[in-house]
Amino acid sequence: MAEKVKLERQAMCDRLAMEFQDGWIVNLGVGMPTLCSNYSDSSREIINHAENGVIGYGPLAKEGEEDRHLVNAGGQKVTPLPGMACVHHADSFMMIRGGMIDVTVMGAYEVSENGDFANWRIPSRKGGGIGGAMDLAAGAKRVFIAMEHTTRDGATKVLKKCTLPITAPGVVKMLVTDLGLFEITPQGFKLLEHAPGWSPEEIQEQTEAKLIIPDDLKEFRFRS
Amino acid sequence: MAEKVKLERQAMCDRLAMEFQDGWIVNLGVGMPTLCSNYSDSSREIINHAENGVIGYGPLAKEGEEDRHLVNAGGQKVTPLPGMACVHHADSFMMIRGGMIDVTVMGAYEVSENGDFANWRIPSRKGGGIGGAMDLAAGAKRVFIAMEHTTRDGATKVLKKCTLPITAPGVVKMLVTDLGLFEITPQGFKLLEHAPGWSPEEIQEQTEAKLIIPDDLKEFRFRS
Amino acid sequence: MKNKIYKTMDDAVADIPDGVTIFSPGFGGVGVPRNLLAALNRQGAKDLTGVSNNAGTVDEHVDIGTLVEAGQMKKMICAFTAATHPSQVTPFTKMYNDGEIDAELVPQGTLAERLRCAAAGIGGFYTPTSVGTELAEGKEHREFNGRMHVLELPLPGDYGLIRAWKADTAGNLVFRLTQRNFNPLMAMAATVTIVEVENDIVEAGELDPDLIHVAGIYVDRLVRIPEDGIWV
Amino acid sequence: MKNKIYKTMDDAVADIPDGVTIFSPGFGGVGVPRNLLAALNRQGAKDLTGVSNNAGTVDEHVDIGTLVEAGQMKKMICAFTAATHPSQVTPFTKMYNDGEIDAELVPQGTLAERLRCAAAGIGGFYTPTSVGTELAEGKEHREFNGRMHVLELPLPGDYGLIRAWKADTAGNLVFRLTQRNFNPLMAMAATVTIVEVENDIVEAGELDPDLIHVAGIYVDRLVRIPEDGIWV
Repeated sequence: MAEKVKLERQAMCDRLAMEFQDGWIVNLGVGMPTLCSNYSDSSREIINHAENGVIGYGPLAKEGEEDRHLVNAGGQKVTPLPGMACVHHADSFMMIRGGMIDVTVMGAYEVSENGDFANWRIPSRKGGGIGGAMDLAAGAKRVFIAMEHTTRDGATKVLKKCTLPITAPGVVKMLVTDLGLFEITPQGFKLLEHAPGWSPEEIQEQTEAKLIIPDDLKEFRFRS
Repeated sequence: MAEKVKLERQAMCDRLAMEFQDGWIVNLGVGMPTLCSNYSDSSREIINHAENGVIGYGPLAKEGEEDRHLVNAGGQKVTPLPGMACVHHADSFMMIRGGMIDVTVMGAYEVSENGDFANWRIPSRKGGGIGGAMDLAAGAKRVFIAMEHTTRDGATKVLKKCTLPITAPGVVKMLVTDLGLFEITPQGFKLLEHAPGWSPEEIQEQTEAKLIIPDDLKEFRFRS
Repeated sequence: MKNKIYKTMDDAVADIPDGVTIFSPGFGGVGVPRNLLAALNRQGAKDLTGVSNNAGTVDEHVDIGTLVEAGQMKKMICAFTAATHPSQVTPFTKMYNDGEIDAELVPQGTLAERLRCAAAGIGGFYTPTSVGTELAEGKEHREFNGRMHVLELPLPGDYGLIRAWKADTAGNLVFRLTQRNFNPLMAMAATVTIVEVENDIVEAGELDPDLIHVAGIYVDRLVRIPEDGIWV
Repeated sequence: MKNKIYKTMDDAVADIPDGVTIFSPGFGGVGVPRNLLAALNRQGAKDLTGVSNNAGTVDEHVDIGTLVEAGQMKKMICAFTAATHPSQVTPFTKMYNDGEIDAELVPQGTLAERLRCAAAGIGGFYTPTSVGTELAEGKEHREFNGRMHVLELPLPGDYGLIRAWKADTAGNLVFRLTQRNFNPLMAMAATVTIVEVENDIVEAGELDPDLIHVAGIYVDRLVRIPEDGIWV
């Protein structure tokens, strides 16, 4: 058996980005999901959308080349691409709720086998940080989640049922963790690809939900 | 007694326009009301709004000076004024329903003493022509009506109760006809000014609703 | 980048099937997609539902009334189903009186808002417009903040025929003055958005991102109006 | 034309009374009316309700958090009442945990739409956002087209503090790139709209009518940001 490797965050996001199709309009959540934009594939064009009303923006601005009026959803300075357009916040969420976003990638505290996910509130803390997550979860054609498989304390985040207040019910289509790539099917989590050196049984051990293990299970692919 | 004179349509509209205050945002209905824009008073500035999303437009374009992309609500070519802005139809009706229009002037088939008016449908004909009238009637701060006092057949249009389907209930604040200027008060039509040579009794004869005749009744003023 | 440019108006409307809903913008004769409407008239699709400010005018210009007169429309949704002046008898007027075409009368601001509602993924909205009138009969009423409102629903469409001033290859659109009117709303609310453009379609990047009225993601097909096309 | 130009930020906010609702736009640090907020902080109005995407950040910039920290705000309505990352403890976080300030948490798209709803004279609207979550509890639910929605209400405000790129003497505003964000909505939804402008205020007529993002009728007061003002 090969050495067990947990995926780095960039690798996890690369793997999700490989699923993006030519011409897709993509909204990347703040934090880990923004790493998806580092994956490049010249055979396809991705249109980046951010909540603040910029559509068709490009990579992060290099130092000295920042435009103080152009930021992404994380407040990072980005660069314009040809064809970029700007709208106001209500028009931006028209795009989101109106079904124009092909995929949104978000981080999460928990994902459950029915496609629920939780990423805005921890009951032990007062208040919550929703931002545009609930609108994106309700409006985007597909919700992909990128998160570590377990908490720092080793508790699994891949559950039968979310324990935290959810962001939206039944919307997650695909999940990547440092241990595997999962599709959420009507029957639950289907393990599509595993991290190098990890057996399906070992991944199941780290998971509360029952995993569906297909016959054609593969090791993680890092390039399409 | 002076010779009886019925007011010309331009005089009727001049009189209403005299009521416009400096800085008012004004929406003039198609037809007679557009004549209000011919009244000029250099001591005040009026901002013209039309349903098609132009705000701050100027007089009708002279022949040879038309811009084929710039029309008012009646489809007439108008001229730009400094400060003019254009928006789309939903944004234009945001202004209307949102209470930004200080006064709308419309024509009508009938006006009744409780401030109802009818201007969109004659039951003997199928269908109706609403345009923006119901939105303007519901949204503008004030509705002024300009119409002839009677039909061609001599029937009064100034009524106790509208007989035609109404455009909005209880919104008319002021009415000008070829016989008089009327304020709609909680008690009904108050005759403020009469056409030259017309006594209040003669105007009452042409009117179904009971008129309130104030002690300070005046003859029509044509200039403020 | 996906090619959105079509060579001819006829190509751009060739696949529009019978029975769909067509958006036709324009107001006061400005911003009307006359070339696309002429092509759709040639193409011959029928049993169409049309959404437009009016159901056609009395002049000789190509507009939605051309399709009405040709018998292509089964229903019109608009703010005028009768002219305000009885002298203006359109082909629609006669057919509507004779029961040959159906119609739904919607106040203009409600029409605009219902289009936006469809584009915005909103389930419905409450407006004070039409309260107390015949048009509010049968509609759900509800008071907000002491004022009565009626519930109105989104008005989605299958094909939006759009007239724009400028466009780029990404589909971004710019309108000029009152040409804008219903165009952006219908471009955003339609499933398939087809645009006739008054100027040469420029490369993506040539339009100022702050000046764009409709983002290119809403636009599927662009056709430059030919010199011998319909301009006014 | 009515003079809308004020000489200083302090003049422009001088009459804001205690107890009113203040709109504070901005997103990711861009388009924040920092000069007006600094002036309102100096002015000292209190018991204010603030509407903003967040309740202030951890950096040293002047924003709505400056007024929160100064005890001027009694309530915040925003899309973040806790940071997504526990390390980001703001003045608001502490005061909120200690019960010294009230808050209402609203999804960002619903926040934007509620502002537009107020500006548009709409009584309320139905959105699918938040359905099935804790935030939808107690809200009226209703199915449209097979999908559950919740009813949301307009969010009007008394004073909108706005940051724009350009303006003319008629009050017309232009924003640059993602500076736009909540600014146009808050400018349109506020009773009194006060704008800090990054460029010289030009004469009416110098801005292209097709390029204007907020029509001047919505704007009451304009102040040019001075050279020694807050720029970033």
